Amino acid sequence: MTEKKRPLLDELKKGKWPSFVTEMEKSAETKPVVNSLLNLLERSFEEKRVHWKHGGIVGVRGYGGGVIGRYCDLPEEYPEIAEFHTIRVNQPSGWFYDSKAIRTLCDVWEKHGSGLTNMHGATGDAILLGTTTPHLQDCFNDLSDAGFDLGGSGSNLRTPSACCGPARCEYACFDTLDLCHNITNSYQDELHRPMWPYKFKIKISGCPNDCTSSIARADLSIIGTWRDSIRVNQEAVAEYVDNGLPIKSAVLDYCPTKCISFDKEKKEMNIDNENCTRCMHCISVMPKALRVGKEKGATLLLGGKATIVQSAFLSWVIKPFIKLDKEDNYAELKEIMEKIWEWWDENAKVRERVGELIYRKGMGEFLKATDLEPVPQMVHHPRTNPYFFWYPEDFAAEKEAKDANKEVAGSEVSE
Amino acid sequence: MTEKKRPLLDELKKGKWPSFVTEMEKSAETKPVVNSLLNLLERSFEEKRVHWKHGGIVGVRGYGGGVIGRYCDLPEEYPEIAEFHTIRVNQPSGWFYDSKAIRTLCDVWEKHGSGLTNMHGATGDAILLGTTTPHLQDCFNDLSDAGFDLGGSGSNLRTPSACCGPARCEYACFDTLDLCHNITNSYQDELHRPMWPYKFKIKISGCPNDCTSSIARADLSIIGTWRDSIRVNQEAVAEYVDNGLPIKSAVLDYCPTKCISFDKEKKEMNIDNENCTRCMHCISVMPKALRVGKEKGATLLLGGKATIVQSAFLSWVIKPFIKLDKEDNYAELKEIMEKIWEWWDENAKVRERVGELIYRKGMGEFLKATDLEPVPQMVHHPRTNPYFFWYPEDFAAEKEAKDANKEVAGSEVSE
Amino acid sequence: MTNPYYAKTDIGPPNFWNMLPQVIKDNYGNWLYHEKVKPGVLKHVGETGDELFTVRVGSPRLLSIETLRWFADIADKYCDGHLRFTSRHNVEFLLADGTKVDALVDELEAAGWPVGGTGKSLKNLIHTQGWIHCHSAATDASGTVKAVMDDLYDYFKKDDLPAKLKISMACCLNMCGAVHCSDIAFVGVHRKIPTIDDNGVANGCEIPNVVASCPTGAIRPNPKAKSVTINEEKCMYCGNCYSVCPSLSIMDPENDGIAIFVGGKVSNTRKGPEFSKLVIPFIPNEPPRWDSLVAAIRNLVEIWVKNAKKGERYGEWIERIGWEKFFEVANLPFTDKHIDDFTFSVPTFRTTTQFKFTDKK
Amino acid sequence: MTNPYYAKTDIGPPNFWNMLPQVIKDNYGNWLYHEKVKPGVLKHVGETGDELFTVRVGSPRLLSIETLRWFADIADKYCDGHLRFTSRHNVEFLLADGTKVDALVDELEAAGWPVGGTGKSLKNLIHTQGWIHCHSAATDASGTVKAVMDDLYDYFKKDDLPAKLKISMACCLNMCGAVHCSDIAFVGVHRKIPTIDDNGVANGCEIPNVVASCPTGAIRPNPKAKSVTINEEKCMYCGNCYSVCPSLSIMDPENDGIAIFVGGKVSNTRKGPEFSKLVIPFIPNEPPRWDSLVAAIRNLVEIWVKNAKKGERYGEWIERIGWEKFFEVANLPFTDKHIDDFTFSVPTFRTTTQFKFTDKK
Ligand code: SRM
Ligand code: SRM
Ligand code: SRM
Ligand code: SRM
Ligand code: SF4
Ligand code: SF4
Ligand code: SF4
Ligand code: SF4
Ligand code: SF4
Ligand code: SF4
Ligand code: SF4
Ligand code: SF4
Repeated sequence: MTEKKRPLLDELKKGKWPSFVTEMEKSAETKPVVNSLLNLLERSFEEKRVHWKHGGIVGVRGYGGGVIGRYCDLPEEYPEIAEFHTIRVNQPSGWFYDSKAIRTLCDVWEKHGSGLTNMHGATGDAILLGTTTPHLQDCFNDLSDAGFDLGGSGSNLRTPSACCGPARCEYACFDTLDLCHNITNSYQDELHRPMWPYKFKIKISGCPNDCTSSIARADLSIIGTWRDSIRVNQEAVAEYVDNGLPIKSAVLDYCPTKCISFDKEKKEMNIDNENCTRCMHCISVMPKALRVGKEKGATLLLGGKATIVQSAFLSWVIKPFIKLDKEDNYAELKEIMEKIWEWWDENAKVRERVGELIYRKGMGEFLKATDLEPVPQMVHHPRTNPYFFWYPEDFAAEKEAKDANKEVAGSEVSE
Repeated sequence: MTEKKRPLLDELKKGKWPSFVTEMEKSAETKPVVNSLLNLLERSFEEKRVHWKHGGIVGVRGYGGGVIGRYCDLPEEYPEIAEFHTIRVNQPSGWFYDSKAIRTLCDVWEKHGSGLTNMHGATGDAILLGTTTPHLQDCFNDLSDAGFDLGGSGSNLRTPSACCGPARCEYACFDTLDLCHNITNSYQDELHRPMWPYKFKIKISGCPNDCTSSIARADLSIIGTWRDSIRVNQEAVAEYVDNGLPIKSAVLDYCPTKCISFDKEKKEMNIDNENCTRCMHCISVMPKALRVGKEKGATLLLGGKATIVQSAFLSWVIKPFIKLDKEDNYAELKEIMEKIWEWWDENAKVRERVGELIYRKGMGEFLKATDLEPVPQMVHHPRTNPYFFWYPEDFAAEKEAKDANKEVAGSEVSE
Repeated sequence: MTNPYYAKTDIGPPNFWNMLPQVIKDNYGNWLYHEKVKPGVLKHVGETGDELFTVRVGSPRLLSIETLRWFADIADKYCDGHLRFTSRHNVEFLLADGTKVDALVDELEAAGWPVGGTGKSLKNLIHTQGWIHCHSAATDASGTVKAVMDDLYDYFKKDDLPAKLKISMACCLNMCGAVHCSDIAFVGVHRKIPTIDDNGVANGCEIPNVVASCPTGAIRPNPKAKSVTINEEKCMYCGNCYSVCPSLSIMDPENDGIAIFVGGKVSNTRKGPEFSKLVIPFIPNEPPRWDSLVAAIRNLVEIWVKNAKKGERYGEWIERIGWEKFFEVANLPFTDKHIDDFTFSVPTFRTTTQFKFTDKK
Repeated sequence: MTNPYYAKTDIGPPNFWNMLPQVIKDNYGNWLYHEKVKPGVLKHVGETGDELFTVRVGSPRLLSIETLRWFADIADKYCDGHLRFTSRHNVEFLLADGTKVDALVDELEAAGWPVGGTGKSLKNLIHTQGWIHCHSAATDASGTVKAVMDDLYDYFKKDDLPAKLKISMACCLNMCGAVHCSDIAFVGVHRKIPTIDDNGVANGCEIPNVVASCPTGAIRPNPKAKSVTINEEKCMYCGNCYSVCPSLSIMDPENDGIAIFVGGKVSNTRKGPEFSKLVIPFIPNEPPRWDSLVAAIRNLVEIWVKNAKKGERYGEWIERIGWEKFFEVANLPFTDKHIDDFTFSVPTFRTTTQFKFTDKK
């Protein structure tokens, strides 16, 4: 272990925010490989450039994903980290752990890798940061023995993730954690064996606050909602007001549909639920007084992704309301998902996300292929151009309607 | 003249709205050709289809536009209207006429055509509807002798039009009529001799009410505005209020920037002019109390057009404020216009409107070519994708700035 | 007959200044405010205190010279010969003497010329050529407009709508009426792909221009026939290829008709300019009175009149209630046609869970 | 060493249910409301009256197993072994016994682990791999985040911002941090076109995929070299071709750096999700403490803190004042780079005369 000086990185041990350099140095005490990594990083800081490269695909037996192969571009100078792959471990739903599970992970990773982790990766996996090819299979075996499995990478279903939902949040409109666990387990093949045009991500948020940022970050966003009325506890409303909540400026004025009225005399809040768009604002400001409705379910949105290639897309509504029943094993949702995958798999080009495919083909084709009904909730507004298509079935339906009409008209005449 | 029955068109003589059929029948009394036209139209009503077609290009000597050639697709059956071209006569600014001018037009058209007109066409011209090829030149000669000229058609500058502006409207921020007249006369060559990639339309509105719909219908929209403060006559404000104007719901609540406050006691209206976006709403509701500012000029917007090919575009801001000086013959505006035309002419494909060209090439290239300064007023919001370009001049500027900095730093040290 | 070789060219339009009434010349650029006298009549007051009265008359736009001469007579009789036309093709009589206004209005009305269309009224319908003169019209212009205006006549004559109402029509997708930013727009549409006359294409059309004219890239050259082929799946019947090449005929009496868009506007007032949005993808051509079209538009107008707040134009009303509620209130089906699939489609998709439920039964 | 042939596959993640503290199992799905106890500490109350306390700890995300084990110890000591991580990578300790909260907080803080990040505070920075592990990073992730968080530390610890503040970073345009909808986003950007190693391309890359990977169609096959060419005028340095083909290297230490976007959000709360918008096209890489970046972000934060109304997130504030005012307040130059020129550019253009003047001098 060379005692190289690292003046640049040393700077980043200063300051109040917990330092990743300090974390790395902790590991470096027992793991020489991390010392090497620190030295390489110092060099990157000096040269202002990365020193990693793609390389041969690596993995574990039976899986096509879950490991990101990484190679140093200066292997002679940094032989310890010539190979430095990461392993993506599928997190438990909602990132809930107990100390035993944490220690298990640490033990496996102490045995097989650098001792560095990301808790967690941006998709949601627990990331074990840095090991060599020979260790991959063994590490996986030990993980598997301990009850852990790998997450996704490559052109497959990526590790789904969910907000803490019913475990810790009064807003949850369905069991995010169970759904995430269920989906992950139901689609292990899709998760572990890349055979799609590109990646497909699912994120699950229990309410429109969308604490997993699913609309920005997931191809399929499953977001809790309700279709009846916000439950109001008028005593608690009065209490908020008595305690000084400026209800007009803090709540009413921010309501996007201006559908709340407040009776100053009675200190009562009235919500026109027909016109409420369930934005959560009033509930979030007055959680003691307001609760989400009782007829709960989720809205499905599709197409979200980051910048590459067609620029970033946000997911958009494809089904305004779906019941998410544990009892039937989420059958309706799964049917929709599978139809989406089938259509996408059949039609997409290599590296074309589902949102990009819909952009290319049009929502019309997508809806037909997935048997989803076109509804105005899918759009901010209807199209502005007159460039729409007519299909043989449209003309057939028209003819049928006309004939039916004629018959009626005819029979009237003959009567 | 066959006395054919026209039961379908006869239906359209009924009803309270003035009937175009009645108009046509008036003409038909003296012009047999119109009877023929009526018969053809009856046939179109029966068959639900048009009976006109394109044909050889026709026109008058020295001009490439101003006449729309039209041919009946059933020339044997309707020989009188086998040819039925229209002549576009350039209207006076603001569509102001006197009875003499009207009678002159009528006389010329009685002599040379069907006696039918459109007052006016959607672009703004007075349209003389229907004549034959041999009449075209003579009709033009007579028009020209009487002081009328033709408007545009084809790939050229189209007849500019302007709202009534200072002649009849207290909101006019510049002399729309003079500008329209001036531009039309300055660019007679561009108007009469198609030599561009496609059409180019200019519409001129004296204030943001945009009574010529320029943002929707013109490649270049010239719209009056001001950059100081709305002039408030507080007595008149009080009067409106005393007369029952619900100032909050009718004015304040509709202000898009919520920059108006109203002092109930004093019955005074205060406008935060820094934040006013000059939408005209308050002024339009209270014209006696509020007037546009004093430092007047116009905003230039570019790119408007209807549906074909890239779908409809609205014009967008390319210059937030320009003084429109009669004194210097609108020199600044003309310089900008000419630069736009030059760039468009050089770069556009056949039938590519200027807005479509900008879409294809990017505003960056457009701004460079026209020496217009990029300003945030040009966009609803800055770009959301990170796909921007760097040019050699950017790097040069950066290096210069750096060197200058170094020098300063260096000189400090050496001191 | 004038000698053709001596025609003056490039003289430009007559100078508007010479057409202006004296009161306008005197107050040019110095108007102070205006008032609505009654529907169809405006009074503008100058800084000098001078008054100018405007009497607006509804016009079918297609005018015979007989009528124009009569207008000239009227202008002479009441207005020292001054009149103008508006950007929506109405006729306006301009007079300084307010005492003559009533007589003028009476004479116009007596002759069947409606005075109105000012303030919060239905404006005149912008429209185009249709079967009277254009070659690519998918429906008639004057006929449809007459039918609609007859039905909505009262709204032109009164000044008590929630806001002004601008209805426009265009007879094909070229949209010469520039209807695409109207409160209510109806436009002639085709629904079948063009037929190809190979010989005609070969002899009369520039293949590269034809190929480039297609917004969706449906046209490919067919070198063998020196013509083109059209991909049925990509063609959405815009007719632009027909504009460029008459041998690609797109007329189809059975399937041509009208689509309706609503909620657009142009003024920068309150809300900036907006495109109109598709609400009814197709209504068949029903000459002479286009009953289905007229009924559809009446419904669209009435729901707005009934539900909009004072001051809300069509699109402002819809924006407040949401498009999903609009479809419910209008009792119109929402179909695949309503969802954009052209170049700028993605920004129109609802990328939020904020919406109202409308399918509760 | 385990026998590789017998590894169980497809067992899926551990069942979350087994990880939950008893109080959560008891109140699962039946929480009634929550309260902020103090910055970093939340109290959730169940319908039963049960209480659950959450202590949130700021994390650099890159954690050693030494630290993880220490967290496990802390969890054992105070929380019956229960802890979780958040969607922004913080650590949360979960306990039913409120009396232990203060001691827990004290022990964490004493060890240098900040408790905070709840309510109207600065949240933890979402970020990515950077120079520590990714091959296409245009800047470092952990280093920039550490520098920014050190500077903004107090905002994480307090709960008195106008609204929550979410800053995110990604080290290249792949945007693994999905920063594109953050209040403030900074992202590593390249500024020079890739260099082409023809041999490498010929031997290692699928030419059609490489060509298809380019958003702007800048790449053409170069059949002679069995490689590709890049059109300098069309390339905007996204690096996607490099993701697909490592022989198109895009690293350039001199010219790589960072761009800043602001005003995005994801929640459907009040205003729906919004992309962040470009405000600073380029800041050079300045390791180890990225002074210019830190200063730029501090400025961006401070103007919001100073000017936003209570309850307004970054983008909501800007929407109220207008982007032109924002550039004035932020004292940032507006350039050609700020105007979109990609696929959906047109809808971002200001198609109205409604704007504020900002260049009055
Ligand atoms: C590890 C992780 C970043 C992190 O530090 O957290 C990551 C790392 C990489 N991402 Fe990512 N992405 C990670 C989450 C994301 C996200 C965020 C998310 O999933 O919520 C996104 C944006 C959302 C999206 O999918 O659009 C994301 C968008 C990309 C893209 C662009 C995809 C696109 O369609 O726009 C690429 C490029 C690619 O696929 O070739 C990419 C490619 C990569 C690669 C595999 C680059 C490469 O070609 O080798 C990175 C490997 C880095 C490494 O050395 O480990 N990564 N990537 C995240 C996965 C951890 C985990 O499994 O939990
Ligand atoms: C006469 C007029 C309609 C009317 O009844 O008022 C008209 C009539 C025609 N227009 Fe138009 N356009 C007329 C104003 C417009 C407008 C509105 C405007 O100018 O404000 C537009 C929409 C704005 C725009 O320019 O985008 C318009 C957009 C088109 C287009 C589509 C252009 C585009 O880029 O999208 C075409 C197609 C073409 O250029 O080939 C077109 C083509 C035509 C042609 C020449 C069709 C043709 O190929 O023969 C029509 C001739 C009809 C005839 O028989 O006379 N016309 N045209 C209008 C001109 C009268 C005048 O000079 O005052
Ligand atoms: C005469 C005319 C201009 C011309 O030179 O021909 C005109 C004249 C006036 N307009 Fe206009 N506008 C005229 C077409 C337009 C158009 C264009 C169009 O309709 O195609 C627009 C934009 C249309 C749109 O937004 O879709 C237009 C948007 C306005 C507005 C903004 C209305 C709004 O709330 O959105 C005002 C302000 C107002 O009415 O309060 C306005 C106000 C006015 C005033 C009150 C201005 C004034 O003080 O004189 C004029 C009398 C209005 C009235 O009818 O009560 N004028 N005005 C046009 C009459 C057309 C017609 O015959 O009906
Ligand atoms: C723990 C966590 C979910 C999880 O399963 O991990 C979570 C938990 C809560 N969120 Fe969240 N949110 C969490 C990430 C998010 C995200 C995603 C993100 O930040 O990347 C979002 C969307 C971000 C965005 O809009 O850009 C998010 C948008 C919200 C909102 C809407 C905020 C807004 O005004 O826009 C609320 C409502 C509120 O805060 O009033 C909310 C409210 C809450 C509440 C109060 C819900 C509850 O009753 O328990 C939770 C405590 C919030 C707090 O920190 O004060 N949560 N929340 C995430 C903590 C991240 C962190 O460590 O900082
Ligand atoms: S998304 Fe909703 S249910 Fe899930 S943690 Fe956030 S606020 Fe709670
Ligand atoms: S949830 Fe949102 S839309 Fe519904 S009442 Fe509350 S603030 Fe208004
Ligand atoms: S655009 Fe403005 S100035 Fe011109 S007529 Fe309309 S309201 Fe008057
Ligand atoms: S002009 Fe418009 S933005 Fe300005 S104060 Fe009046 S209503 Fe408000
Ligand atoms: S809209 Fe179409 S059919 Fe009608 S006049 Fe214009 S080009 Fe002709
Ligand atoms: S009608 Fe339009 S879409 Fe169809 S082939 Fe012709 S140009 Fe293309
Ligand atoms: S953002 Fe780019 S550089 Fe950073 S981890 Fe993701 S792919 Fe790698
Ligand atoms: S860096 Fe991006 S834009 Fe440039 S050639 Fe590669 S893929 Fe195309």
